Amino acid sequence: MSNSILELQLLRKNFGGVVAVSDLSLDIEKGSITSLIGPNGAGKTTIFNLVTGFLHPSSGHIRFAGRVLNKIKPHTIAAIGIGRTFQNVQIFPKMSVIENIMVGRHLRSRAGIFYSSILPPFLRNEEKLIRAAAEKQLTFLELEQYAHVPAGGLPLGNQRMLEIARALAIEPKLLLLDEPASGLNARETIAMGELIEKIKQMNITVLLVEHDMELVMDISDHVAVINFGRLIAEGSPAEIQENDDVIAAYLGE
Amino acid sequence: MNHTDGTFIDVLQFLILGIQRGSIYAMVAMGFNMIYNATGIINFAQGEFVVLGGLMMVTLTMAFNLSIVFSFILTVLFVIVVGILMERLTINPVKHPTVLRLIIITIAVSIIIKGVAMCFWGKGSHYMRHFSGTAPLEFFGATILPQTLWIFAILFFVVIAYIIFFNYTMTGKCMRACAINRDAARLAGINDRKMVMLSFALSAGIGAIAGIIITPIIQMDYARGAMLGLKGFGAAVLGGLGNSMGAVVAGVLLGVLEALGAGYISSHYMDAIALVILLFVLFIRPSGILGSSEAMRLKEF
Amino acid sequence: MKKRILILSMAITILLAFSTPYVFAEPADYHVGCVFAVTGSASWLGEPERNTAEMIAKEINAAGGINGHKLVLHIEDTQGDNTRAVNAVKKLIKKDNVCAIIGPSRSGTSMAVLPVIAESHIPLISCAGAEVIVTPVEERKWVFKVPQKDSDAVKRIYDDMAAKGIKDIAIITGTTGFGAAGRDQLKEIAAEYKINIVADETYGPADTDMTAQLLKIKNAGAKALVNWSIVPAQSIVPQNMQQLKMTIPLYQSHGFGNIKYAEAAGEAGNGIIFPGGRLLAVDTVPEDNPQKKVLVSYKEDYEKNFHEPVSTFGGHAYDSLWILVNALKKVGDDPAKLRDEIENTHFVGTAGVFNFSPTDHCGLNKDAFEMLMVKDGKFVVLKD
Amino acid sequence: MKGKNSAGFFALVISIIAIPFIITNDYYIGVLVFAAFNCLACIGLCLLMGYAGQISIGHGAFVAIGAYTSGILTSKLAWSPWLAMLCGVLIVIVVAFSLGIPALRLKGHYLAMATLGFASIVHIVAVAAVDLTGGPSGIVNIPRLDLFGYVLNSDTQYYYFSWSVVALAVFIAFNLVNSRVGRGLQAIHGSEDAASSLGINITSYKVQIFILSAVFSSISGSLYAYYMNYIDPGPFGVMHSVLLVTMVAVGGLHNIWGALIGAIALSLLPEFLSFLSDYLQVLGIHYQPDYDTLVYGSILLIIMLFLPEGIFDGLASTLRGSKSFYGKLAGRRTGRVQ
Repeated sequence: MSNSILELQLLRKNFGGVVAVSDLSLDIEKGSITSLIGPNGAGKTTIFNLVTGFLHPSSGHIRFAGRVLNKIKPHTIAAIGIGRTFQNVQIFPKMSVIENIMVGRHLRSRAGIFYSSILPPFLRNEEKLIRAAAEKQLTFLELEQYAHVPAGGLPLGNQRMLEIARALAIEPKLLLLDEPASGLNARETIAMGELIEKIKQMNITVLLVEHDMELVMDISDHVAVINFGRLIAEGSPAEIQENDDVIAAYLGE
Repeated sequence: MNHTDGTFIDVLQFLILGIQRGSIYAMVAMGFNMIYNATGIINFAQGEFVVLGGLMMVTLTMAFNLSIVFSFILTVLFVIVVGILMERLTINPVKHPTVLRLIIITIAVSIIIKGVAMCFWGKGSHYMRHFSGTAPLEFFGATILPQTLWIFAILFFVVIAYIIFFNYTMTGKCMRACAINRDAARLAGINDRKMVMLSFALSAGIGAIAGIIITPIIQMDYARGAMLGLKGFGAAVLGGLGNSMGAVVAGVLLGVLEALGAGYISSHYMDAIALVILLFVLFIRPSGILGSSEAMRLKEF
Repeated sequence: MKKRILILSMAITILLAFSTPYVFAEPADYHVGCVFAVTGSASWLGEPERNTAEMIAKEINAAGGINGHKLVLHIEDTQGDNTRAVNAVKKLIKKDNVCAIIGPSRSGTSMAVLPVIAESHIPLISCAGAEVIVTPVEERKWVFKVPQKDSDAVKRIYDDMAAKGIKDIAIITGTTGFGAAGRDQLKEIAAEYKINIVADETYGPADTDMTAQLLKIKNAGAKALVNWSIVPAQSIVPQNMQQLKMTIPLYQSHGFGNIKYAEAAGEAGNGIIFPGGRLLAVDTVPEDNPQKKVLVSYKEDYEKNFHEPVSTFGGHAYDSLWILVNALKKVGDDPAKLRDEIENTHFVGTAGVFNFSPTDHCGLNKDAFEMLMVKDGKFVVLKD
Repeated sequence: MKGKNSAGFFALVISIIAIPFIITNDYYIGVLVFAAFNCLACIGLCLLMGYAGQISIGHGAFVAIGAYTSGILTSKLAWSPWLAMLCGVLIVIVVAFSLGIPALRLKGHYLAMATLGFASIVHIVAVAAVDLTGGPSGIVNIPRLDLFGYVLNSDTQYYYFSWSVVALAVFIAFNLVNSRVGRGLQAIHGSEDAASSLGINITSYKVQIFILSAVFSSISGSLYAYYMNYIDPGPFGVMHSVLLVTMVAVGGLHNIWGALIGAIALSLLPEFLSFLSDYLQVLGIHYQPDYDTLVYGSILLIIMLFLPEGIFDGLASTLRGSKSFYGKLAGRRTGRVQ
């Protein structure tokens, strides 16, 4: 167990009378790409929201690198080292592409409202570092030519890339990607798969929710299948592809 | 003088006064709710409908010497037309509304209505004769004006009409459907744009009625809209935004609290009492004291 | 960006430069400023004042002006708002270069503009009632006022109460400048008449309901009520009293002197007693009264021109403008000379017979008042 | 600050210095002084509304608190104007903090109504607390401001002083919006969820910017009190708060220059209208200052319907000759649905 970075223990979330996540336990291995799959409404995004502090569990525990995350707010969780993207892309449409990524450097810089207002010399240096780091991410994702374009004007594929670049800018240990390939064409999906593998090579653990099975089976080290808020199977992609419960869940009983 | 009796009569007097004021807040709150349910918009010009109703009624009865009933109908129709114009000209054309933009648009409309009212009716306050005389009636030692009875009766009538409309007529049911789920209602063949227009018309109508019945008592002037609107909104929030029966109860409650506050705390801060309650409710329980927080979560803020 | 800002600032500059037509007006004209609450909650004061001032200026200019100088009035509307009044006075002095100012209509507004007047050394003849506007006279070198004194009004009210044997009274006053000044006077003078104030309530100028205050007054056992205010809210008091079936006599201040207030009070207003100028009951003023001629001619002119009943307040504008015109006739438009001239004026006006002096910038005494009563929506002189 | 903004700033400073040489009438300089007060409040409001996306129809209340604190402390307790102004700022920080913590959890209409209610309460207190505020009669004899023992007596002196404060505020605002904090605020406006997933403490940022904008308003109020030497509740009604929002919205929510232009334009509008009325008179139209309210409302409505990004953006687009301007006129912009 010492090798897992995120542990979910008997995690449960109720909305009024509806149980969205039901006593779910799951370990995510450090440095792996783990995928959560399951039908719509299975509770995958709820798990993401629980891990990143947007929702708080009704019972059970979330442990990240040994620390319990149950009641911690999203911004603190980001500071602990968990980055995420959103199912419906949430970039900052009015800001330029580079500024979007610069927001991601928030945790790696310190200037408060007072110093920002008067801009003393030592802050100019910090500002330069922020910009340099953002440019590095841009280059990594090959978005340099869009640097000064308002992010809202980018095509969807690039918006998803930008969202990942922004999440990477906080230098997370764990990255949660919520359907990164949805709405992308075949070529873009392949590029996305390559990107996720590159991220893994940077020693960042990836937790993925995705409906594109080809992509999931291609890049995942480990797959967990969820239905009605319960874990119904987990294992390597090959094991999952042959699991009867999974086939039943996907085809309907 | 018997002081125990005196105290009782005072309280009774304040209660009467409070229910009278509260009836107006209740009607303003109902107006807020109608538009909110149909569109998710809070209409900042709601108070101006009340003012327009009051001022128009003053002109028709005092300057043109028309009968009360005839002026009443004419005034309500006039304000309904204003409400429809507002929706057609300023809300309907906005294709990609943001909350901020809609807020500012309704504020702009309220400024314009206020400006027009000031140009037509001037800045002074306007008084109007009571519907049926000013000789007060005895009521368990307290006194009550005939106009106050009119206000109670008309509020009662409006509430009944409201219930019948929304529960027993097709159009009313369609409006409710739109309020619950606009997309589903549209799929069911309901013309939601028309419902929005209708909601503005009805809400303007209710505002006008409120203005008409209160004017003989408070003397209307062009600038009263903002305060009436704010207090009406307070009632709407207290009753749970979107819940019109809650709004009626909350409006009356707010009026009574205000009257008791004026009597036993300070009459100078009377207007502030309703606003302080509004802030407290917003801060502690935005879903309203009488509304359910579960239902609130489903609504967009 | 820079260019755009420059264009903008140039545009503004040109705009402003063109909009100064008055500065280049003929030097021979006499420029007089008027600050009245033409609109707003005190419009029943300011409107007749403006009408009167315009009427007089027209008359004077039609007759060839003042010693050949045309009289130019610069009328500013304060809307009864103190801040607007201060701005208006600054504008009149700085932009329109007036030699004297008449108004403002309200006591609060007058108090607000005093510092500007003291600083700029321009004479001001206020049309507002409160006595503090012109006292202490050492600090009010440039300020005069034409309405009757509020202390005299209080004395007339207390005289009437004393005659009727009323000892325990309640007062209810507006929180405006006029009301606050009246409240001070009512309390101060009460001791002199051995009158006992059993309840002291106030209301704001925008209040719409005084039931709460009146209930307290009712419970305090007062035998009469004095309602001292200048704004329309004062006419709600008699209505609320009627609603509460309160039958004690209601006294109003001289701020009630517009028939519209009585109309607004409706039938509840019947029987209200208040001290007012003779202008409100011209018909009952005896022929030998020195004011009779002035009163009749002003009333006829005003009612002929504007088709509405004359009011005390229009009379204040009449008095102040004529006092100023008489001074202009004698000494020209030098502000300092004007001030000295006004300070020694003797003038028979609508409010009474004025005798200004270096120690008295009001010039009227309590004989300027008659006790009036509202009867069937009209003012009549109260006979003992 | 850099690029276009520093050029703009330079132009602003030059204009500030040059205008009194062109306009010599004290009255108009006085009008520009009032414009400066509005600019100051609007810059703060623009940071809050345009950048952080939080509406406030209550900033007139902060102007009032600044003005009244200054007025009361200097006239009744004979404090130094500077100390009184500082005290006003401190009080506003406390008030804005206590109001901001619960209020900024609300969104959209609720926040708008809560701030409007707050503004209304402050106005009621100003009218009713007669012993403290003088009630409707207000406070007289507020001293003038002195600068190192040198009293700012003339309008021109006060003009230079107040516009220097505005220039400083513009400088601060531009530094802020192009900094880490500014990006954080714009991120909150863009998407609160995304912002917090990047480690931005939304509540803290919203409250901080709310306080900063309130402080701008408070200083504007104090300067107003020292310039007028007199205050009463009249100018601090709910309508003043609405007017400030109008200025920012008309000029352009998303740009400091927009707020500045909106504030200047609407502050000068009554003068322009009274100037226009002299000419309309010739045409037989009797324009009265009463119609000003109507004109304000109409301008606001027209801008919101046809140029929702404000005059500044509209102007900028026209100057660029961009097609998107016409797109905006037709209201066909995408990606703005909320």
